[in-house]
Amino acid sequence: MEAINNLLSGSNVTDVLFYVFAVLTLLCAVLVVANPFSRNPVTSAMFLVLTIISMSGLFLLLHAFFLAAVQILVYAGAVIVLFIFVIMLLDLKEEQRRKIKFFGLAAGLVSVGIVVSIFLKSLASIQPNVAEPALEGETYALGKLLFTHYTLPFEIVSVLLLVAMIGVILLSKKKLE
Amino acid sequence: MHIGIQHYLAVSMILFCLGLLGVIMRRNLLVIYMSLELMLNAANLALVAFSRFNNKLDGQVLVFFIITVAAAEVAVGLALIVALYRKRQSAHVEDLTSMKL
Amino acid sequence: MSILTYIAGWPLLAALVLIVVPRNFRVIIRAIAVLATLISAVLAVKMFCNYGSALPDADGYRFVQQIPWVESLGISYHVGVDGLNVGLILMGAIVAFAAALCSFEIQTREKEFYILLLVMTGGILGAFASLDLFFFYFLHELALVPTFIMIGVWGRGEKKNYATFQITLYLSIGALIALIGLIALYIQCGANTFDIPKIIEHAKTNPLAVNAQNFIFPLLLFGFGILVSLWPFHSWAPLGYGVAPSPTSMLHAGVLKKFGLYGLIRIALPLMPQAAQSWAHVIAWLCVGNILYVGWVAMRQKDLNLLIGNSSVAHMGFIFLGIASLNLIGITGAVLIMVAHGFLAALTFALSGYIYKQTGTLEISALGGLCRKLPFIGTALVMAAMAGCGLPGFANFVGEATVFFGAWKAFPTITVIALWGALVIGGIYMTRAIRNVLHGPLPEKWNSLSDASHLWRKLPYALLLASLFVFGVWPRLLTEKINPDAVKIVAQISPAPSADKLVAQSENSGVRN
Amino acid sequence: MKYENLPWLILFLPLISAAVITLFTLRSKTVSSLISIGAVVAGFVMTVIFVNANGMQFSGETSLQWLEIGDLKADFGLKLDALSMMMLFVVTGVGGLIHIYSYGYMHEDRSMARFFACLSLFTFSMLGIVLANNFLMMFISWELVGVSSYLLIGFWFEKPSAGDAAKKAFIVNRLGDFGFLFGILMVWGLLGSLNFSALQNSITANPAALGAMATTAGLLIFCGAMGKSAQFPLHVWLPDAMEGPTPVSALIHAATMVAAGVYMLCRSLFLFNADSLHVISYIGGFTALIAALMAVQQNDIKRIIAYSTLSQLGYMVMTVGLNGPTPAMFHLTTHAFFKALLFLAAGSVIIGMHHEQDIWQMGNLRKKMPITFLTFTIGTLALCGVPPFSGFYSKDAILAQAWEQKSYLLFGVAVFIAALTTFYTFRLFFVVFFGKEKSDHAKHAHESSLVMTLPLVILAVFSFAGGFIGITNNYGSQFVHEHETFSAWQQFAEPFHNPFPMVCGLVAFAIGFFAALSLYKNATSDPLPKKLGGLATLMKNKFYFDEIYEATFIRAHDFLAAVADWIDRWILEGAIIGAIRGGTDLSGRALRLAQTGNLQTYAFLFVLGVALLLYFVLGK
Amino acid sequence: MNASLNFIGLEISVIGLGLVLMLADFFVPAERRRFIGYAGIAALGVLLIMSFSGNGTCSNFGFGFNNAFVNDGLSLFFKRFFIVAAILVLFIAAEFSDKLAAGSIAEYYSLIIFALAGMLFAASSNDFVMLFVAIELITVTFYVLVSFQRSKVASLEAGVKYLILGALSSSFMVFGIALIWGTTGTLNFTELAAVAPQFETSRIFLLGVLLVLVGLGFKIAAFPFQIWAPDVYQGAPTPTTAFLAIGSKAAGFVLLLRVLFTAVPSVTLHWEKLLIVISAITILYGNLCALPQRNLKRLFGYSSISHAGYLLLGVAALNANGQAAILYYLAGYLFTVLAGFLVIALVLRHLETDDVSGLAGLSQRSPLLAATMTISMVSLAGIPPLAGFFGKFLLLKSVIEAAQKSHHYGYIYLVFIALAGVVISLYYYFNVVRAIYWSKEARDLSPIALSAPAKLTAWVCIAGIFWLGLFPNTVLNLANQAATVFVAVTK
Repeated sequence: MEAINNLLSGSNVTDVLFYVFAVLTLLCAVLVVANPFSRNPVTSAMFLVLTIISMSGLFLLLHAFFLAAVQILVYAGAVIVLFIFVIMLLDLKEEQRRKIKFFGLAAGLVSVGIVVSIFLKSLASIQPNVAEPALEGETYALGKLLFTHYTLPFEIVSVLLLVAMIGVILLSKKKLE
Repeated sequence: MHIGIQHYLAVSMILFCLGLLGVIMRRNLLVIYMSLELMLNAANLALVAFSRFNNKLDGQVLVFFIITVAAAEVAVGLALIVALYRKRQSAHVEDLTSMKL
Repeated sequence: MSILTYIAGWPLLAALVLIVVPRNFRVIIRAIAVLATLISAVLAVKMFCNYGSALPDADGYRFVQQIPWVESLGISYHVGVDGLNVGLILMGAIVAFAAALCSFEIQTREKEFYILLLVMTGGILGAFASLDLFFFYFLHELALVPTFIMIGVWGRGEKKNYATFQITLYLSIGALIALIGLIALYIQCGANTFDIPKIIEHAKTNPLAVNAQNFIFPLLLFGFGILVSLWPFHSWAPLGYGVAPSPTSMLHAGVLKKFGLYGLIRIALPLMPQAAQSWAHVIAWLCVGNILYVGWVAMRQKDLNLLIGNSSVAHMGFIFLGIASLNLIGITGAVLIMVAHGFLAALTFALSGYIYKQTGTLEISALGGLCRKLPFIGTALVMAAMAGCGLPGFANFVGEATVFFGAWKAFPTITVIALWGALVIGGIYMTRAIRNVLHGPLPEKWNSLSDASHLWRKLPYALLLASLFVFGVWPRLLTEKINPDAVKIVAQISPAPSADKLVAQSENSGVRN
Repeated sequence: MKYENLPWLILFLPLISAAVITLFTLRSKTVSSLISIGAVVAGFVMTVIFVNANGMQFSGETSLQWLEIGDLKADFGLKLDALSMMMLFVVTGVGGLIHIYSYGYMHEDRSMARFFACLSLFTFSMLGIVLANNFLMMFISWELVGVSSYLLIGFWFEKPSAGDAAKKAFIVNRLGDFGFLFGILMVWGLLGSLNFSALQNSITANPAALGAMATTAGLLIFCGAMGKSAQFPLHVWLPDAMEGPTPVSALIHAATMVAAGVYMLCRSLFLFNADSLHVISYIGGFTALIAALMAVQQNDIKRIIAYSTLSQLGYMVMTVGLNGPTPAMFHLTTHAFFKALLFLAAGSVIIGMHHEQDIWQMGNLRKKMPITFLTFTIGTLALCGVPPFSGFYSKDAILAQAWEQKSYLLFGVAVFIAALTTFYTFRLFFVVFFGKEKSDHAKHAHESSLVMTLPLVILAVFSFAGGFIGITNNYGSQFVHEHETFSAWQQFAEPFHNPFPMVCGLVAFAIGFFAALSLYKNATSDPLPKKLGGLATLMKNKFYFDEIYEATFIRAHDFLAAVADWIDRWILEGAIIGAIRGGTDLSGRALRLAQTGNLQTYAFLFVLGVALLLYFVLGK
Repeated sequence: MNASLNFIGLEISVIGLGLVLMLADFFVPAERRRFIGYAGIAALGVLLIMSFSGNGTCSNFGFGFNNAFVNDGLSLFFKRFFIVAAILVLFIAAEFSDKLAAGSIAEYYSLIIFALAGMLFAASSNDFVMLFVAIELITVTFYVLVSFQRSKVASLEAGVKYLILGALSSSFMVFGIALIWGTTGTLNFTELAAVAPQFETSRIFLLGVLLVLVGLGFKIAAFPFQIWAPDVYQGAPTPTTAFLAIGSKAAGFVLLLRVLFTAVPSVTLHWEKLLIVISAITILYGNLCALPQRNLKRLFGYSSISHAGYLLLGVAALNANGQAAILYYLAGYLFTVLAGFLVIALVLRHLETDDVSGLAGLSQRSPLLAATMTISMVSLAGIPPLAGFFGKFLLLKSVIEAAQKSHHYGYIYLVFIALAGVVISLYYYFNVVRAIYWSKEARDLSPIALSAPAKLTAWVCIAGIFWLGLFPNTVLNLANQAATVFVAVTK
C-alpha cells in the first residue's frame, strides 16, 4: 500500500523510473523468451534490443553512465545486429509449433521454479543497506581502475577477442581446404 | 519504501530466471542464445546495482569484461551456428542428436 | 642386497629381458623363463636352508633389506622373512619353477605368456617377502593382474569370457576391500608408516581402539576372504580355475591365493586381537561353508578342473579354521597347510593341464582308465588326490591334523564337521575322481595318449610331489621355523595379557591426568 | 635294550623297498619282487634277532621328535613290547610268506613291480601301526594302511568292479577314521597327550580323567577299529575288497590289516570303560553273527572266506569287548595263520582254475591239486576249531572268556556262530574239493608251482601248531599282571580247565560239520535256498546292507551335494551375482538414457542439477 | 607494474608463441605446416625446462597485479602440468593433422597454445575477475577447437552443445560472482577468505558461491553438470578431446581448489556432505553409463566423468592430503589419458567409426600402440604398478583419513562407492584390452606405420605412467608442497 502511495505521490522520480524500466525490462524479456504471438526469432531479437535498452535505463538510474552507453553500443549495436544478420542469412522460419510435451514443460517449470524459490528466499534475507548510495559511475575512474588494477584481465580479454576472431574466421571460411 | 539493492536484485534474478526458462523451453538455437544473453545481462544488472550500493567501481569493471566476453562468445557462437546450419539446414535442437546414449 | 630381493627380482628382470627378445625365438624365451624361475627356486631353497644360521634383526626378521621409497608416507621397500613366510616363499619359488616348466602347453603368444608368468612370479614372491604394507599389497596386485589376462587370453572353454570377467571383478573387489582395510589400519595406527614391524611395535604400546578394530578387521577378513575364496565368496574360484591355463591355475591357486591368509595372520591377528577374538566364531562358521558345503559341491562336479577347483576352495576352509582357533597349534597348522596346499594345488592343476593337453577335455564322463596309458601322470594324480584328502606322508596331512588339534580346543563342534569334510567328503570326491578318470576301462579314443616321457616333462610333477613328501615326512623343517613367530602372534592375541595391558594403560593415563 | 636300532630298520626297510621300486625298478618285475620280498624277510629275520636278544617280556620305547607345537607333541616313536613283538612276527612272518607266494601268483601280471611296491608300502604301514607309540603315529599308519589297501584292491583298476571296490573300501574306512580321529582329538583334549604310555599312566593315576566323555571317547576310538576291522555297520567293504589279487586278500584282508582294529583296541584298552566295552562286545558279536549268516549263501570262493574273516573279526572284537585282550590277540594270531592259509590255498585254486572263482564251477579238485587240498583242509580244520588245530585253542579261549564274563547271550551267539562257521566252511570244502567236476576248468585244473605251495605248507604247520607254541604266554605277559608262563603241554591242555565252553564248541562243530556233509557231499547246486526261502535270499544279498547304505548314506550325501551345487549355481552364482551384475548393467543402461543427445534435455538437466544443488544446500 | 610483469613472463611467452605459430602459417608451405607444431613443442619444452631451472618466471613466487595473480607452489605445479599436457597434445595434433582442414593446422596449434595460456592464467588466478577471464579464454578457445573439424557434422554438433551449455554455465558463474561481490565487496580470494566467515550464514553469499561452483562443476564434468561430456568428447577432433579431458578438467580443478580452499574455506568446511554426495554420484554415474558403451571416445567421456568423481574424493576429504592426492592423480591421469587418446588418434583416424572394435587386432598391427592402450586402460582402472593405482591409493587414503577424523559416516559410504566404481570400471576398461588382444572381429591386420614423434609420444606416456606408479616420490613431494598453499583446513 505504502509503496503504491509513494509511487502515486511521485515523491521520488527515480523510484518511479525504476519501476517503469524494471517492468519494461522484464516484460520485454518475457517476450524474448515466450512471445505468445510470434515464435519468430526476429521478434525475439527485437525484444532483446528493447530489454537491453530498458536495462541501460536502469544502469542510468544506478549512475553507471558509461556502462549504459556500452550496453547500448555493444549489445544493441553489435550483438543484436549480428543476431538479426544471422537470422536473415539463415532465412530461419518460424519455430514450428510442435506439440509441447506436458511432462517436459512441467519438469522445466518445476526446476526453474525451484531456482526461483531459492533466489527469492535468498533475496528475502538481504538486509537493505541504510546508507544512501553515493557512487558515481565516472568514466574516468572506471578507466583508471580498468587500466591499473585490472590490466591483466584486460589483456587476457584481448587475447580472447583474438581467439574469437580466429575462430569466427575459421568457422565461416567458405572454402574447406 | 525506498528503492534499494533488493529491488534491483529482484529484477536481476527474475531476468535471470526468464533467461533460464528460455534456454530450456525454446528450440531454436538462436533464441536459446538470446536467452543466454538475457542471463548475462541479469548478472550485469546485479553487478551494476551492487556497485552503486556498495560504493565500489569493481563491479562495473567486471560488467565491462562480461560485455566484452559475451560479445566474443556471440561472435564465435553465431559463426558456429551458421556453420552447422550450412551442414544441416537447421538451427533446431531436435536436429542435433546424432550423438547420444 | 637381501637374497629375497634376488628371489623376487630375477623373474621380474627376466620379464623385462623378454620384452626385447623377438617373439620367434621361442626356445630362448622359454629358456629364459625357466632359468629365471629356476634361479629363484634355487635361491629360495638356499634361503630356506640358511634360515637357521642367518641372524635375525631386532624384530626377528632375517635376510632383511630396507630402502626408503616414499618418505612422506612412510613407505619403504622392506623385505625380510620369519617363520611365517619362509615356507611360503620357498613354496612359491618352487611352484613358479614348476609352472614355468609346465608352460610348454602354451603354444600361442608364448612371449606374452612368459612375461606375464614371470611378472606374476616376481610379484607374488615379493608380496610374501614384503614387510611393508604398501608393497605387500602393491606386489600382490602386480601378480594378480597377469592372472586375469592369462585367463582371458589363454583360457579354454566356452565360459572363458564370463569367467575372466567374473574372476577379475570378484578378486578386484576383494583386493580393494582389503586395500581400504590396510589404509584404514595405517591411518588408525597413527604411526605414519607402512612398515609392518614398526606398526606392530607401535601397536604394542598404542593398541588400536576396539571399535576401530571392529571396523577394520571385517574389512580385512572379507577383503582377504574374497581373495582366498572364503565361503560364500568362493564361486569365482572353481569357475576361474576351470578355464585358466594350467600354469596360471598353478600359480594362482597354489601361491597367490595364500596372500590373503598370510595377510590375515601377519597383519590382522597381531594388530587387532580383540576384533579377531570377536570375529573368530564367524570365521569358524564360514569355514564350515568351505569345508562341508564346497565339499558337497565338489562331489557334484562333472569337470575335473571344477572338481579340483572346488576341492582347493574346501582346503582353504582348514586354513581359516586354523586361523580362527587363534592358538599356537591352529596358526602353525594354518601356515603348514598354506605351504602344503600350494604344492598340492599346483600339482593337481599341472596334472589336469597335462590331461587336458592330451585329451582336449576334462569332462569326467569322457575320461576313464587313463592310468593304463598315462602311468606316470596317473600315479601322480592318484598321489595328488590322496594328498588332497589328507593322506599322511603328504604335507597336507600334517597341516590339517595340526589344525584339527588346534581348533579342537576352540571349536570342537566345527572341528568335527571339518573332520567329516576332510576325511569323508574329501575321500568321496577324490576317490570318485580317481575311479572315473584313471580307473575303469580305457575308452578307444584315448589309445593314442602318451605319458610324460622324458625327464623335463616329469620334473615339475616330481618336484612338487617331492616337496609334498619332504614336508609331510619331516614337518619340523617348517614347524621349527614357524613356531617362534607363531608364538609371538599368539602372545599378541591371547586375551589375558593384552587386557591387562589395556587396564594398566588406562590406569597410567588416569594417573597422568 | 639291545639292538635298539633294529626296529627302525625293520620298519623302514619295506618303505625303502617301496621307494626304490617306484623310483627305479618299475621296469623289472624280478628285481622289484626280490627287493620287496627281501625287505620283509629281512624284517622277519631281524625281528627274530631282536627278540632273541631282548626276550619277549620287556617293554621299551624309542622315538624321534617329529612334531612339537605347543601342547601338541607327536613323536615318531616305536613302542616295543610283547604285543608289538608278536605282531611283528605275524606281519613279517605271514607277510613274508605271502610275499613269496605272490611272486608265483602274480608272475603273469605285467604290473607286478607296482604290485610289490604297494605291498611293501603296505608292510611298512602295517608295521607302523604295530610299532606306533602314540595315537597320531598310529593314525598316520592307519591311513597309510588304508591307502595301500585301496591301491591293492584297485590293482586291476581296469576292471570297473575293482575300481568300485577300492573306492568303497576307502570311503568306508574313512568313515571309521573319522570317528577314530575324533576320538583321538577328544582324548588329547582331555588328557593332553597322545603317547600310549603317558595316557595309560594318567588313566591309571586317575581313572576318572576322561570324565563324562569316557564312553563317547572310547566308542569314537572304536570307530576306527570298526572301519578297519570291518565291524558292523562298516563291514560292507570287506567282501568287495576281494576284487584285489588273492595274496592281497590273504595279507591285508585276512591276516594283518583287518586285524589292526583289534590290535588297536588292545593297545588302547586302558581307555575303554565298562560301558564302551559292553557296546563293543555286542557290536562284535552281531558282526560275527550276520557275517556268518551271509557266508552261508555266497558262491564266490574268496567271498566265502572273506565273510568268514568278517565273522572271525567279530569274534575278536567281541572278545576285546568282553575284556579279553589275550584271547582276542590269540585268535588274531592263529586266525592270521589259518586265514592266510585259506586265502592262499584259495588263490592256488583260482590259479589252478584259470581265475574261475565260483565254487559251483569247481569240484573234485582234491585229486588235481593235492598240496593245495591238504593245506586247505588244515586251514579249514583250524578255522572250525577242531582240536588240536590252532583255531580250537583260540576259539575256545574266546568261548571261555565269554562264559567267564557271564555274558551268556554272547556265549550262545558265539557257539551258534561256531556251528555256522563249520557249516559254511565245509560247504565250501565239499563243493570245491569233492563231488564231480562242475566245469571244464575244473577238469583241467592243475597244481600250483612250488613258490606258491611252499608258503602254504609253512602256514599249514603254524595253523596246526599255533595253539601251543606260546602265543598266549606272550600276550598274557602284556595284559595280565600276575601272569604265569605255561609250558607247551600246559597250553595243550588249557581248554580242559574250563570244559563247558570246550564241549559247546565241539558240539557246535559237530552240528555244523554233519549239516554240511549231508547237504553238500555230492551236491551240484545249492539245496539251501529252497529250504530257507526268504532267509537265504537275505543272506545271499548280504542283508541288503549295501542297498541300505546306497539309499541312505550315499543318497544323502549326493542329495546334499546336489543341493549345495544347486545353491552354488543358481543362488550364489545365478541369483546373487547375477542380480548384482544384471542390476549394475541395467542401471548403466537406464542412467544413460538421460543422454538423449538433445541439447534441450541437456539444458533442462543442467538446470535441474542447479536446482537440486541449490535446494540441497539452501533448501532449508 | 614492472614487478608484476616478472610474474607473467611464462604466460607472455606462451601467448607470443601462439601468435608466432599463427603467423608461421604465412611462411610455411601447406604440406609442411604440420611441422609447425614441432616448433611449438620445442618452444614449450624450453619453457618447461626453464620452469625447473629456476629461471622461469613461474617459479618466482609471490603476488602480482594487485593480488589478482599469484605464483605459488600450486600454480607452479599446474603450469608445468599444463605445459606437459600441451606438448603431448601438440604431438597428437601433429599426427592427427591430416584429418583437420590442412590449411588451418597452424591455427589449430596456435589455438591450443592460447588455450594453454588460459590454463596458465587459471592456475595463477587469485581473484574472480581473473578466474572469469581465464575460464572464458579456455572455453571460447575450446568452442573453436571442438568444432574445428568443420567437415564433420559431429564436430559442429559437439561444438554447439559445448557452446550452449558452456555459456549457460558461464552465466551461472557470472551471476554467482556478482552475488559474492555484492555481499562481500571483494573479488580477491585472499581478501575473501578473511571476510567469508562473517558471511557464512548469508544466503545470498552462499548462493553466489554455489553458482560459481556450478560453473566450475561444468568444467570438470562433475555431477549434475556432466551431461555434456560424452557428446562433446565423441564429436570433437581427437586432440581436442584429449586436451579437453586433461587440460580443461585440470584448469577446472585448480580453480575449484582455489575457490574452495583459498577463497571460502570456512564455507567449504560445512559442505562435506554436499561434496561427498557429488563425488559419489559422479563416480557412479560415469562408471555405470560407461558400462554398455562401445564408442571409444564416448567411453572416455564417461570415464572422464568418473575420474572427476575420484578427483572430487580429494576435495571432499577436506584435508591437505586430499588436495595433494588430487594433484598427484591429475599428473598420472595426464599421461594415462593422453596415451589413450594418442592411440585413438593414430588407430581410428582412418576409420569412420570410433567403435571399440576398431582396436581389434591392434596387438598384431602395432604392438607398441597395443601396449600403450593397455597400459593406459590398466592405469585408468587403478592397478599397480601404474600411476592410476598410486593416485587412487592417495585419494582413498585421504578420504579414510577424513573418515577417521570426522567420524562422518558419509566418508565410509563414499569409500565403498569409490570402490564399487573402480570395480565397475574394470569391466569396461578390460573390454577395451580384450578388443585389442583377443577380439575375433579383427579384419584389417595391416601394420600401422608410426612416425618417430608418435613413437616418442607413446614412450613418453608409458614412461610417465610407470614413473608415477613406481617412483612417486618426486611428484608427490611437489604435490605436497603445492598443497601447502591452502589454508590448513582442519576440523
